Amino acid sequence: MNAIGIVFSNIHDNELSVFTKTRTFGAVPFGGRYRLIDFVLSNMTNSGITTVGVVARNNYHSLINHLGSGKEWDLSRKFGGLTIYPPYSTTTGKSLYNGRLEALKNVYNYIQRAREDYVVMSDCDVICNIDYSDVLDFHNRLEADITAVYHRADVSSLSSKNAVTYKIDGEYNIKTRVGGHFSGTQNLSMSMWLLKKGLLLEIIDEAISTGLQSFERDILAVNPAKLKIVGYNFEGYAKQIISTVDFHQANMNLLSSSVRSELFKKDRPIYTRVYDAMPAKYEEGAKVKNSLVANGAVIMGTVEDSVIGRNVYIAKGAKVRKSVLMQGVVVNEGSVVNSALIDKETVIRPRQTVSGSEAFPFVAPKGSII
Amino acid sequence: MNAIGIVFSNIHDNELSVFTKTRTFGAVPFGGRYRLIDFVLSNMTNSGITTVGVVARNNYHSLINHLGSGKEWDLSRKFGGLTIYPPYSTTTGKSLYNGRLEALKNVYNYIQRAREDYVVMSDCDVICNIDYSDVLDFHNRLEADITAVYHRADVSSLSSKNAVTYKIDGEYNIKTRVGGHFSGTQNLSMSMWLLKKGLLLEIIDEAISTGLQSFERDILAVNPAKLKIVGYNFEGYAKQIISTVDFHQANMNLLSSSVRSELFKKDRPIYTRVYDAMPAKYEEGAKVKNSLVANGAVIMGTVEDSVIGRNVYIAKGAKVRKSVLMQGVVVNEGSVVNSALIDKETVIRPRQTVSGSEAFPFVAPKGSII
Amino acid sequence: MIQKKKCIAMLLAGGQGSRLHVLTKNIAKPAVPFGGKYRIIDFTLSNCINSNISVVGVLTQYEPLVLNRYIRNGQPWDLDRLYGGVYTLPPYQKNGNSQWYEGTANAIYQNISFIEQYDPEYVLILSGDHIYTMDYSKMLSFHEEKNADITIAVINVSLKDASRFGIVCTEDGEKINGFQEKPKEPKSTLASMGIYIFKWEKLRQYLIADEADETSSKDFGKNIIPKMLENGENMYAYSFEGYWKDVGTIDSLWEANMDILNNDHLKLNDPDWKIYARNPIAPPHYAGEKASTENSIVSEGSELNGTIRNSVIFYNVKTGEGSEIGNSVVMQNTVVGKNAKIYNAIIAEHVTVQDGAIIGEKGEGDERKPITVVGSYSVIKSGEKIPAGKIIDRSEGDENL
Amino acid sequence: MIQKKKCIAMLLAGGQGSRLHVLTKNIAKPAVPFGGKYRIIDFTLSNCINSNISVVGVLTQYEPLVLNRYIRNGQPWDLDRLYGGVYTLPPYQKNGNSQWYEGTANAIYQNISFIEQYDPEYVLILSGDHIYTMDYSKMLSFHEEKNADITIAVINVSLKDASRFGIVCTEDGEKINGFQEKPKEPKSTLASMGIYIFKWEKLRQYLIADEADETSSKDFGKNIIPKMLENGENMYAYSFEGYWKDVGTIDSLWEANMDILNNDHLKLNDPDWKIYARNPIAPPHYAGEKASTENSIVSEGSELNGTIRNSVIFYNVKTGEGSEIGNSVVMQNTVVGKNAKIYNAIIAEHVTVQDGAIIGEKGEGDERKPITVVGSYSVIKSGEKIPAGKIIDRSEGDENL
Repeated sequence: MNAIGIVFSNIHDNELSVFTKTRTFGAVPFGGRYRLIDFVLSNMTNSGITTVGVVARNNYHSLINHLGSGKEWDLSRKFGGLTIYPPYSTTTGKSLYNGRLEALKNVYNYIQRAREDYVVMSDCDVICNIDYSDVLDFHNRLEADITAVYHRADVSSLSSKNAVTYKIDGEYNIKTRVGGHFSGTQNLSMSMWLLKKGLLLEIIDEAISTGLQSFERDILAVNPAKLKIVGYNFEGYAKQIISTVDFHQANMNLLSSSVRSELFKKDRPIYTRVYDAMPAKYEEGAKVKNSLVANGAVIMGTVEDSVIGRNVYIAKGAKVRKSVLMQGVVVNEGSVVNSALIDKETVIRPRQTVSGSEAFPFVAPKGSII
Repeated sequence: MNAIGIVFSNIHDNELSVFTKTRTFGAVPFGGRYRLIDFVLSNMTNSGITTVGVVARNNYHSLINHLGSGKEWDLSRKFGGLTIYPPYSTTTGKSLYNGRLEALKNVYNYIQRAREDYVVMSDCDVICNIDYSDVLDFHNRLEADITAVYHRADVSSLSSKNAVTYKIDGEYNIKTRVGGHFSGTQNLSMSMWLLKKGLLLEIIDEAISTGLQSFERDILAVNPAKLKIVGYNFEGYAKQIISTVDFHQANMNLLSSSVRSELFKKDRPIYTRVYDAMPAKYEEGAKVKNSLVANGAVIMGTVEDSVIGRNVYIAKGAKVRKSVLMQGVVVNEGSVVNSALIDKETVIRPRQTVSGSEAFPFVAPKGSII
Repeated sequence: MIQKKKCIAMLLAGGQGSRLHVLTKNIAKPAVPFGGKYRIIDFTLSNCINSNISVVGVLTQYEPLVLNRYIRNGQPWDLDRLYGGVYTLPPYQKNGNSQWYEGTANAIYQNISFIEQYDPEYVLILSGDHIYTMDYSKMLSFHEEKNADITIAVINVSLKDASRFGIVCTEDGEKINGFQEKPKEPKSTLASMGIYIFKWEKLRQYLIADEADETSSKDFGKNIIPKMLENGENMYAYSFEGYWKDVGTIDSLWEANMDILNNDHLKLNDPDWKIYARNPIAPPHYAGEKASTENSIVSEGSELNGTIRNSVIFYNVKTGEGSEIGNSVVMQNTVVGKNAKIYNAIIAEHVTVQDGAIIGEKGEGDERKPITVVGSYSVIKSGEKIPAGKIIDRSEGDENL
Repeated sequence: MIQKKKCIAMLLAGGQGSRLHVLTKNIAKPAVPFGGKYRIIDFTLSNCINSNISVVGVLTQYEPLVLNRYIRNGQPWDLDRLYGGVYTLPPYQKNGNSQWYEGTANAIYQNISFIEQYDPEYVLILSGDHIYTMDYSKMLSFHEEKNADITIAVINVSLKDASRFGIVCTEDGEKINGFQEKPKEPKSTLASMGIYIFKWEKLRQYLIADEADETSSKDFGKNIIPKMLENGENMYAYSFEGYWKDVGTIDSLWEANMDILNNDHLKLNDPDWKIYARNPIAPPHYAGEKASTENSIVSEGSELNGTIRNSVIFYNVKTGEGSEIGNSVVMQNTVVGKNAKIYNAIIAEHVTVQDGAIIGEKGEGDERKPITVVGSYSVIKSGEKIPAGKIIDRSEGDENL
């Protein structure tokens, strides 16, 4: 595919702040064995994009560890491949809307040097399996300047002040609406854009000279250059994560076989770092229903409607329901975990109860002892 | 070898400021095809160190590009291998003496996690080919707490305010002298230290709690914990670079066949990134004497006593003497270059003369047009 | 450029493994899947890297395609190195000379020039069909300490089993003074594990001499070791204690898989001795509303909807509602239909067991039934019943590889 | 997991290349060093990756050790991929069947299962012994456009040379209506470059049919292509313009090296079509006080102290004071002593030319002398004189490999 990829790994840090204290948004564990960034990187590599720059701002040690040389995403290349771009100088702003253009200034030379003609930009906040070459075809058919990807979604449950929606006329032209209070089914931005390399460089030049910060607010919404900006409606499964509630839901959605078959396609797999854990072990007395279980897990207790990460240990008599247990969590004998998001290496001591609800999942930060 | 490596890539940025405006000290080109960091990385890998952390502070894009996955140094490993550690939060200090301990705080967890028992720390400012396993043997034989590597060198020509020298008693114990005005042959620190992992972690803990900054000034020179600190006298070729004069000399030294045979050993080669340039081309009329010429160079003119980098082009009638031309430099027809250090991709227009002296080499920053 | 290595490993992976029947029809024995996500050779390769041996020559001959593709650049075992790493070594044509490997010793003989690139002091000879974890560096230290010409790793077996092995007799439990290849009347119960460390100089001499001997069958156990004994070389036995299993037969392969379920036997989750494998790309496995799984291991990508007991389930296996799997090994990409039953069986990759089919027989209590085997790409039809001990092969040949 | 690829390449690298004499004594022809730092196969592999073909099967048979070690994981050509990349494919034993490759078509036939892993629409057949740069993706577009069953790349040769090649006759310069294998009386001057694109489905049929034909010599040029013509398949010629050289003989190998020195012929420094190689690890080359070098290329690690004209000097070559090298190729790690003279010669790797030795003869003006060849690891003694056209081999065999 004649495009490079630019991935913004930090943009949504504030939205999952419990999990992003020690890592970037893109490095937040998801679905038992993944990190959020795996989806966008896999989508890019499966679309035939072989040059990907990941823009990082701070706390990206775990991102560096996770990505390594990019081998697992077939992005350890002699030409192109994966490059992580830390900032030249640290930017201090952390809000959603002053990130992307500033981040792009940072990779100006990288974009300029690329041989490819197009750029696909994406955040890490949407779980989906999308073929960007379809977006490029669409872009070219419509002779668009910028194509923004959206999906139809009920935004009522989203914390909508952070939502970006598109209003679309008959010709696919979009009007970007940033924030605001919408409800019902809307055209929700998937934070993915495709445009010509030269145009992107012009936009960055303009941003530098006039001090523009937000790609969505200052470029897409205002459209000062009267560009042809069109919307591409992605019709597959897509789930946005802008809060811990969404994050919990997005994990729970994986228990649906139709969601799994839309996400984990044989010919377009989701890659992630390999850890060489042994297969999951069910001991005598284990009771596991409607759950995802990653390798390395050892289960002696009861698990229902949950996502169990790598090397999680669930002792005899422990009960886990509607919860997401990240890598290395230990649930000791007789404990009960209910509607909870438990970050890596947390230990639940014997006979404890942690309980949240779908609307307010209980959240335990990394390495807690409860 | 039972040790990990920690490389400080930034410490000496100020000392070659013309070349470190756009890159870290470790990424400064050297010897026609190398970067300064290649020597320490190759030394580590040739000593059997398989886990190396490179600490970087700012402007390390070119370092990241150069090192890639570490493949060329055999450090693209599933276990260990090469990791670049950017700062968690940017430090602002840039002087020589408040860097290392602060940098080490940054990689505390990395050091702690390592399975190896020892740590070899090194800057990138010394050109040499050293076997750290000899240093480890020496360290163990003397039952030392810290071994500091030095070599005997005439420091008169060094800008000695930046020099660190050791005073040594009969038992190899050292007293560190930071700065000060010494002349004649001294025990010059090679900015390489070996110590037990646990001790290093203790030192960092101490530095964090008491606000110490300099490993040499606050730990080695003061020795508050009364450690046994010994000096290992490296007797091979070693050349410190603390100024553009040293940098010029260090390049010129490569024209000596005894220096080359001490540096570029068959069984302990110096690795660097591969660029797939064709062999150097000598055209009709080329005259090249006592010079090093890298692949990709095309020579039609006269070259004497110089180091010619990759893809350098020297036109008909051009004359280059006692100079270092980094990658991609173009010297046009009839120009004369004398005792100069010409950074990457600089163009010398036709019939120009640039001339320095050994004491004051002419310096052209990257991408200049002269 | 080549650098000197103190000790390199040569792994014999050429045999057809005909006692594994359909399981080795299209793949070499070391490439046979094992333990839910591994292949047999993973254990030996992981032992090498965990023992700090970073040059491994893998001698291949029979159906090496799957094995080659599996090993490739050696990255999963951290054996993709600038110097050394893992190499597959098929037989090849030389100037005016071309031959297949004739015996274990001949295979090494034909690769003398490969070995000499690394100028090793010691050469470790390994087989690719054993399941065990072993620190070869300890054996090497022993070998050096004894200044041995050859050290043979041995394990204590029962007297009744001894006649199936090469048996080593020793003076004091260490110094070897006798060797019997599969003896009817074993003089000791120390069985050779087929793991040898040689001084390379010595081995080289014996290989060249053996090659010149037209009557020799060019085998380590039958020729090289007896000859060394005859010549009074300095030979030592290194006693290994721990789990070790030759998985050359259907029964032993099944047993070794079952042994994983018993935590006391083979540890696959030792963080200090990881077993590496080329990992499939698949999401965590899914256990459905009707699934019930106990005393079993299950790999990623599988979707469980039936009952599983005492079994090893590989990746991307699907089991239907009402299905039952007991005391069995089900390899990757196999689909088990609704209400199908599988007992005491090994089901290879890409098998389709249609609804209601029954494979093998359930034993009562501790009764052990003969193991039933279904070869890869076979289809077991709806309602079909495969009796215990039967070996089924319904693949359609190479195009399914 | 295997993913579908539109077009994969199969590179025939099995031949002995006996016309290169000592240069291929211990290595396959595609592994012969060329152009100061390359090996012959670098050109074809670089063409593949530059043409966006990311699966390359390299069929090896004769002395593949050096070639295998050179190619390894394919990283220098960016051919170390999650899916695909470069694979060496030696012949192997199948269940109850083992044979060496018998002809070019048989070699592909034996690897049908390798090809089918990628489910390709097209298969590109390449040789490993040609020096050229070519964009196969353009040929593939042509092939698709014409909906051809086979497209043969052709190059215009002189009528006198035509009888050395497979000659293609066309209706209109494109549609093939005749084929002559090395004809005495060529009907055209369009020579086949040994580069074919087939529809895989079609090729598969012909391979299977050809294999069943006991009278066939199982060769593309002799059997497959004539048969396709006979059956009236849709066959096209794709005209290539540019530098292309078969380096199967000493003379042509020498000429191709000399052609590098002429900038108009073969471009090795095109940033848009890089030629990749596994690079030696060596510092820049050093030209000493007494060195004089013109119209030559010199690789890294060399140390020059003599005079060099119109020559190709590989890496880590050392030349002594007073030495002269003219119109010659000197391969890596060779040492040329003081006052030694080398004219119109190919000196292989690791040769020692002692002080004052003379190899070959200097021609007067444009006079062309027969090429002298010195095989690897040979020693030419002090004062010795090797006459023009002589081929020397004084290596001591395998241990020097």
